[in-house]
Amino acid sequence: MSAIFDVRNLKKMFGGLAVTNDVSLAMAPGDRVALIGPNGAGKTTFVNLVTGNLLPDSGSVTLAGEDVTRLGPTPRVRRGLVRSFQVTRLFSEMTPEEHVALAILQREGRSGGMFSSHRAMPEVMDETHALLSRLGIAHLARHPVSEIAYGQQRLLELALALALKPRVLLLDEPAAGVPQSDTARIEQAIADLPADLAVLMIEHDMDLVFRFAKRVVVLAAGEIIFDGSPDAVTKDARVRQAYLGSYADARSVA
Amino acid sequence: MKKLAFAALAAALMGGVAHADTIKVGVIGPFSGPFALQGKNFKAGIDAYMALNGNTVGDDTVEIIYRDVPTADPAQSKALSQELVVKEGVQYLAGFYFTPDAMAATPLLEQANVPMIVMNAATSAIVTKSPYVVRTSFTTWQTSTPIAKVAFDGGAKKIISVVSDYGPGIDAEAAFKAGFEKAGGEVVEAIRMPLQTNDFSPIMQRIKDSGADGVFAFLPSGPTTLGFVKAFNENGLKDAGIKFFAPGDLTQESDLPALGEAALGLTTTFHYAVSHDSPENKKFVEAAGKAIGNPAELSFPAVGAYDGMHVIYKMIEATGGEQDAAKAVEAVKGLAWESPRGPVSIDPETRHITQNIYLREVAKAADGTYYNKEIQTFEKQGDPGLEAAK
Amino acid sequence: MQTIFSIGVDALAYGMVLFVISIGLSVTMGLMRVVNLAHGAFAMIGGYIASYAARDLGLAYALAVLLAVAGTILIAIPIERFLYRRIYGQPELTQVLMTIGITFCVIGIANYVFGPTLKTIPTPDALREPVSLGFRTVSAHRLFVIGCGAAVALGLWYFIERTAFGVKLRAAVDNAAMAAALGVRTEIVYAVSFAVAVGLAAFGGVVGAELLPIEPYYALRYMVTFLVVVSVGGAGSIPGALAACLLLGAIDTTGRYLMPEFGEFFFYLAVIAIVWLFPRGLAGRAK
Amino acid sequence: MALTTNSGAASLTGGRLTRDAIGVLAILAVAVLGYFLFPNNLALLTRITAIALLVLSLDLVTGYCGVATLGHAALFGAGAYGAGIAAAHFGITDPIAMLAAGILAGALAGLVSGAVVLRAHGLPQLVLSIAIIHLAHEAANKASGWTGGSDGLAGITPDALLGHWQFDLWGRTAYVFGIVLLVLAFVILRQIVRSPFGMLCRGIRQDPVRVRAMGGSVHGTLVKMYAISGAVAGAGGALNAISTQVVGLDSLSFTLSAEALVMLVLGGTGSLYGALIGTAAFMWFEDVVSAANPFHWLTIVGALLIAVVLFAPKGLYGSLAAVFERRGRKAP
Repeated sequence: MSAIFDVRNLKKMFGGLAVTNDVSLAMAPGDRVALIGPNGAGKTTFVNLVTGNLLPDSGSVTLAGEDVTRLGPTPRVRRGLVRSFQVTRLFSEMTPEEHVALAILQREGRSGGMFSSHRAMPEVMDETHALLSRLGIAHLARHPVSEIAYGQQRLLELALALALKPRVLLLDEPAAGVPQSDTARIEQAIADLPADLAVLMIEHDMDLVFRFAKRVVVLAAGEIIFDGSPDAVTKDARVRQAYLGSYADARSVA
Repeated sequence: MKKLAFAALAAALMGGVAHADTIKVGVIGPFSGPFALQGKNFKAGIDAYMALNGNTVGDDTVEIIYRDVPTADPAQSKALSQELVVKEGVQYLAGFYFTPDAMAATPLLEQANVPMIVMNAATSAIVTKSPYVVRTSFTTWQTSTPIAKVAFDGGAKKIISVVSDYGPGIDAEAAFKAGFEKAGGEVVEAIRMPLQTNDFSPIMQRIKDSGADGVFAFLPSGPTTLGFVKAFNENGLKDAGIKFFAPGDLTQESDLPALGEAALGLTTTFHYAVSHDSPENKKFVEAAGKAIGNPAELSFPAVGAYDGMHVIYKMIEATGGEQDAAKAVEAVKGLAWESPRGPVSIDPETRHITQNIYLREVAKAADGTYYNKEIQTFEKQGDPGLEAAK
Repeated sequence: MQTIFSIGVDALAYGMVLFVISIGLSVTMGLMRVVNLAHGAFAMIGGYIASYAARDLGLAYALAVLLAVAGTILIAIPIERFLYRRIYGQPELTQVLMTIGITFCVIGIANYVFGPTLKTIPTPDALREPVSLGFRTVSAHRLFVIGCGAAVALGLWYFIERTAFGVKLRAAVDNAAMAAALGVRTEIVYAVSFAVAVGLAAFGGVVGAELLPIEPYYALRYMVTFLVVVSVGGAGSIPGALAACLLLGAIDTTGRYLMPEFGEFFFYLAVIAIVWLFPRGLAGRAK
Repeated sequence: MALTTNSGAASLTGGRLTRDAIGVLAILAVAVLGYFLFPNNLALLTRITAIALLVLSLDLVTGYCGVATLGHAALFGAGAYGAGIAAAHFGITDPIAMLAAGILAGALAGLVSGAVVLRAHGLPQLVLSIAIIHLAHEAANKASGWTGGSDGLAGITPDALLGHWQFDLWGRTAYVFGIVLLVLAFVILRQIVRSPFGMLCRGIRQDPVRVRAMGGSVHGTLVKMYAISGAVAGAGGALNAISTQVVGLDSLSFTLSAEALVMLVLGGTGSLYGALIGTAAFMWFEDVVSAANPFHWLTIVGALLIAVVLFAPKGLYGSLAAVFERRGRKAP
């Protein structure tokens, strides 16, 4: 299958230090890839390079055959490369319904409309509520986000990403900061993601990684040191070295 | 609905006329804000006049209604004038410190049947905007023209003109240039500087570099004059013998304590000095000083207001308290009287005040205070600005 | 050539005056994160006190300056306690509303107490003498102000970067909760910083009074200038403020010499250009 | 499921429409009340109306988009001079045409100042806006051939409105014209702020990064809003020019910009009602206090502002709305 998302030889230097060094990563539709790595491995920089918040020094990012290396974050989103945030970024005074409707309208290029209202658009409202129900937060549709629980806000983040109908989805620690009781809901939601969607998840929680990923990529000191099946990752010597070198406790990869 | 409003309005208007025993005068001026001092002087002049002449004319009682327009704001001035006429039923509009404020209200006069007595605003053209405008103050042309002759006669042949970049400043520049070139001198350079200038050193450098042997300056009265005069001294221009000429706005009495020694010897021409030596002025200064509280704050707008009240009283007398703007204005055309500033009259054609312009020098009095000492009189000066505009 | 030197001296002097008056605002805005539009009001209070002390009581200039600084801080203490403490950490617009309100009140009261006329602060004879620089004369007062500016810059830099209090202040600014957990009494830190800022305002108001004379509308008249130079420099940065003042002073002075009729344009176009190039101010820290 | 949400949405849309209707009725009621209570003070009421348009326009960028500006009078002044110059120099004296000229000039000024102001954030943004208003003021002062400079632009004589109603001394035509304009602007703006576009603007104020991650264009949206804001402010300026028949440099002043911001914060940002209430309250208060004591009213206005921050930190409308909301929640 041809790659929907293809990162080739990506390189970024910060004052002489290669934070991302010759990283290549390709994904096909339907892929479930987990990106892991110890702290300071360059995961955040990688995400910023891929999403267009940083420009690479060299290398390329291709999305569905189109070179998007020089594009800013917004055009990449419009081409189907969508991300979620490690720490929730939502509009605190707006309701989930408004969030999702706005995302849908944005996707359809109708968010500039001034003489309409999303509530008067049945198709938008239906899709919004379908999406919110799918994630189990339909009952909160009209509460301001500032009033709903963090776990539910994480679900809303997912809903927002989905509303954009992405082709490639970057999930930045989707379960971070969520109380234990809510993680199951989030995992379920991730498991239910559309089958043809390519998902790249950046995650620390290895249980989640093993349940989710068909393929694991390990980043350490700006380089990819492992790219293979979840079973193989714990046995890889370089991975053990990378983690054990910085962590005394090896159980986090065990 | 509309009819009802009309009726209410008519009743209100009628009410104003029927009870003609109280004649209301609406005064618009800067009573708060950075120019509050000038507004205070309006009030002092009016109070002084009413203290000396009573608050009645014949059977009619005169009542003053003040409205505040803190800085030049024609829209606000017009709205308040309208309110004074329609709501308060004033028969006379007076005051107006700033030209745009006066200009804005002129279109109302005819419809409202109300004369306007301008007590300060000094742009020549105001009187041409409506036949119901009478001015008892001065124009920048009127006070700036004589200083050109003074400068030339004093031996200055090359002058640099430095004015604030706004209407009155540009008037002053034009007036001086016209007067000075007519006398045979040359204005070597004309600089316009922004109103908001804090540091005048670069301007002083320009004056130095121009090679002129004298400078003509116009700045609005207030805080900037202090910086200007100080910079003139500190940058060594005074010591270099460069002569300084200006209309009297620059050395108004209320700024003199602050200017202090820096202003000593400055020569200006103006229509009024608080120190003017005449029995009328003594009476006026005493009454106005009492009205304003601190006599050191007394300055030229007070005399404009004082004489403005004189004109209004004459108008009320002539109309017997009836609201008749045309008759009122007609009655004061050619009116002559002895003002605190000297003999004055209303020019029947322009409705602007004809008056003496005095050359003054800032001097130190025996008690250590500073004052404008009158040293020469230019008698019966009209407004050359209107001529120039033709 | 002589002219260029001459303008240079004027520019330096003007820039330093701006610096002395504005630097206190940089402290409140940059370090305490309060958009303090009442800064000019405190400078004006200082000016009035100095004027009263030197002119009406006949005290020595140095004493008048000290009195002005102390007196202004004294007046500011209850204002900080009851009003400013309510707006620390509030949205900027709320701070704007509150400090404009305070400014209005101060103007009204000053107008009532001292009247609307200009007040001067008599300087000692030594400061009034023109000093010859060889190619031109400049008033001793200007040199004095330049000296004051340099002294304030150094002193403040030392205070913030090198003293224990400075450490606490910076800690409280970066993370108030953390600093409090470490035993820093942030309330006191803020109160002291405020007092320093107000003291600097008063000092600036007094020594700058030759250029920006004291009258009730002082508080509003120059507010924009203060706000502009502080923001252009990058709020909270002493070197930034100094650079902004000298740069804008130079542009303003040169502009007014070369083309006085377009003086305002020079200043504000320069402001736009600088902010355009440095959207966080000359010394603005990256987020 | 879909069915129920739909009907819910419909009823909610209906609810919002009713709320708008109530808003319009409230404005009209106040307007009519003003007409009869102060029939001799219509000039002031018209002026309040014009300023209300300016404050509404400021609310669009400050309240809805989170752009801090102390230079918004540039848009108002552009509208005033646009209408004034059209009348005084080009003989366009039909009030509707003058209004159109003002709206156009305001929108253009909005585009230009938006492009500049949006370059920075926070304090530097505020400073950019200050620079703009001073430059605009100076430019108008310089171009005295067109603007009348510091003497003001006179000679504006609008024709009768629709060939029927004269702009006269009593100012009835101007007042009605102004109120109609205000109601129109209000209805249009209510629609815009709750449209997808308005939602996007609110989103940008709360988290521009999130908007970008949704594929939304932050800069483009804000510039568009700035242009709309300019059109509204321009309408206010044009109304001022038409009703007072004179335009002064004060309409391009920092003071007016700052006053507008004070009025907005006083009423409460981010709500059109807040903008209206803030304007009416401030201008009415100023008029009463300055008429009662023109010599010391500044102190009292200052005290009012302090009191609002202390006791109604969300502004008059915002705090009132919060109180009602709390009550509403307590009730079942």
